[in-house]
Amino acid sequence: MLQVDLTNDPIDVSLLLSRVASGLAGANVLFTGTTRQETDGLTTDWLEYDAYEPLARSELTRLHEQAVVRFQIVKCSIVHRLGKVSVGEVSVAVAVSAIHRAEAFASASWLMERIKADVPVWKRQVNESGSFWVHPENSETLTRKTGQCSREPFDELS
Amino acid sequence: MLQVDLTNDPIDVSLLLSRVASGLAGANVLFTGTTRQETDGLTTDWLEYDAYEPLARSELTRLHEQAVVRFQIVKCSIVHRLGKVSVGEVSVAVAVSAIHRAEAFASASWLMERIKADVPVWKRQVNESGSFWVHPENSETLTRKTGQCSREPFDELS
Amino acid sequence: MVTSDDCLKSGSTSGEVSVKLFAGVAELAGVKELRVSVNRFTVAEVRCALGTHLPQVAMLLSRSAIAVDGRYATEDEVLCSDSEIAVIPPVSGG
Amino acid sequence: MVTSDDCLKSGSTSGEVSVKLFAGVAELAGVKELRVSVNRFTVAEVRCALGTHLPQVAMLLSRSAIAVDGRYATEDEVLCSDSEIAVIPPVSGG
Repeated sequence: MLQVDLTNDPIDVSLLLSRVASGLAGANVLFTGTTRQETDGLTTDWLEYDAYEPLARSELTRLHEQAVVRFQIVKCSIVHRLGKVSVGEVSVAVAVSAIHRAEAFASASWLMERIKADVPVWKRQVNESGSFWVHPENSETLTRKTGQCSREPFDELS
Repeated sequence: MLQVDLTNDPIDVSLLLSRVASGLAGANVLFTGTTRQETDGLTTDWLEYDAYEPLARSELTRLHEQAVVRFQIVKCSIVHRLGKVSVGEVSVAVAVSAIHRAEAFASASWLMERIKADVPVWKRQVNESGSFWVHPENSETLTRKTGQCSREPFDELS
Repeated sequence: MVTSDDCLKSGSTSGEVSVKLFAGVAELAGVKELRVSVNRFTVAEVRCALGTHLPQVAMLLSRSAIAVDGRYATEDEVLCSDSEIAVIPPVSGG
Repeated sequence: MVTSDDCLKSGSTSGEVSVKLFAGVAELAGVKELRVSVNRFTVAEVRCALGTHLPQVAMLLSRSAIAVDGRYATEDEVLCSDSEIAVIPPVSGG
């Protein structure tokens, strides 16, 4: 069974919880992100998610592996939805199981932080007056990887 | 619908999630405590939970109200199971919804900490070699409320 | 009907109260509820009476809280003769 | 078949590469994929070529990462002519 996934279908959180269930675990945390009616004073009718799928999958897999090692959790499953996600529907779900609750909370929180920084998924906010893609100004991870065009004179002549 | 509950039946976490669902919320956290196969090197066949129900319900209600005010969460629901809880089954479930994820994680974590300190529920660990009630040595909250018998001479004579 | 006046009066006289026991305390005592005689109707007095009648629970009792009428009580709290009194050993829910 | 030798050679010669665009970058460009001419087969050169061909994306491009063959790439990374190149504007999943 896939431990990380991207899907166009509604996310089944019960399935996610069953994926991380284990007799070794005493603590289980499920986080879900859901579409809000309102963001920064703007009404949202729905969100639309797009992804660069191969990189998004490999980043989710990397984060999954890191979380297991870093927090010594028992199991972990992550699903991000793509396409149209209406108000109240789940866009992302992270489930973790751990021996004790401290690691369960810490790992789920860390995973959400990294997902929002590292995984190439974008949302478009749509309401009756229009739509726009969301590209946060303070995108922590990408800052390290971005660059300016800095052609040297030699290049211009070549 | 009850936002806090004690029950002898298996806990329906989907119901719990639906209780806290809200178009105002962008972040939802579900915590479940499950019976582990092993605790401190001892095998557990099942746990058995008992409660002083009226006080347990009023403490859960108080914690629910405090969490809403303290963390400005949207909704919150807490259920503790009583009776026999087999390995892998859920003994306690806390669901919260919040505008952003920081409050969702912080409130769920705080609630579990307080539940484990304040709510009069006890577990008995059962395995093939016997059973025992668990009464933690470092019970934070109760320490403040306990006392020694300190009869004065006058009392002894009365 | 018990009024607060009755409670204040009962605070100065001896009598019996019912006490609920749970978990390890009930197991050690062998009962889930019992009546104990008290010299005064206070929480501290109930604690002393329980320790005397059930020496096997004394140690766990010293780590337990006492609840009265569904609230955690202080040691000097005054009881009514029909107060619901419960011994709350260290909790282990979750 | 492209070997690493071919890649090193292509690093010193001009040519064309395909670039995938997403979200706000694709919206501003009006296309989800395009071919651009580069003077050198490096990530930095692709960034410059895109900024020249699509001035409307220059600002968002400067806040974007570049991925090559499904990995985040550094500016000096050398490309093959058939590398899968993608512009990754600030992400907003979750």
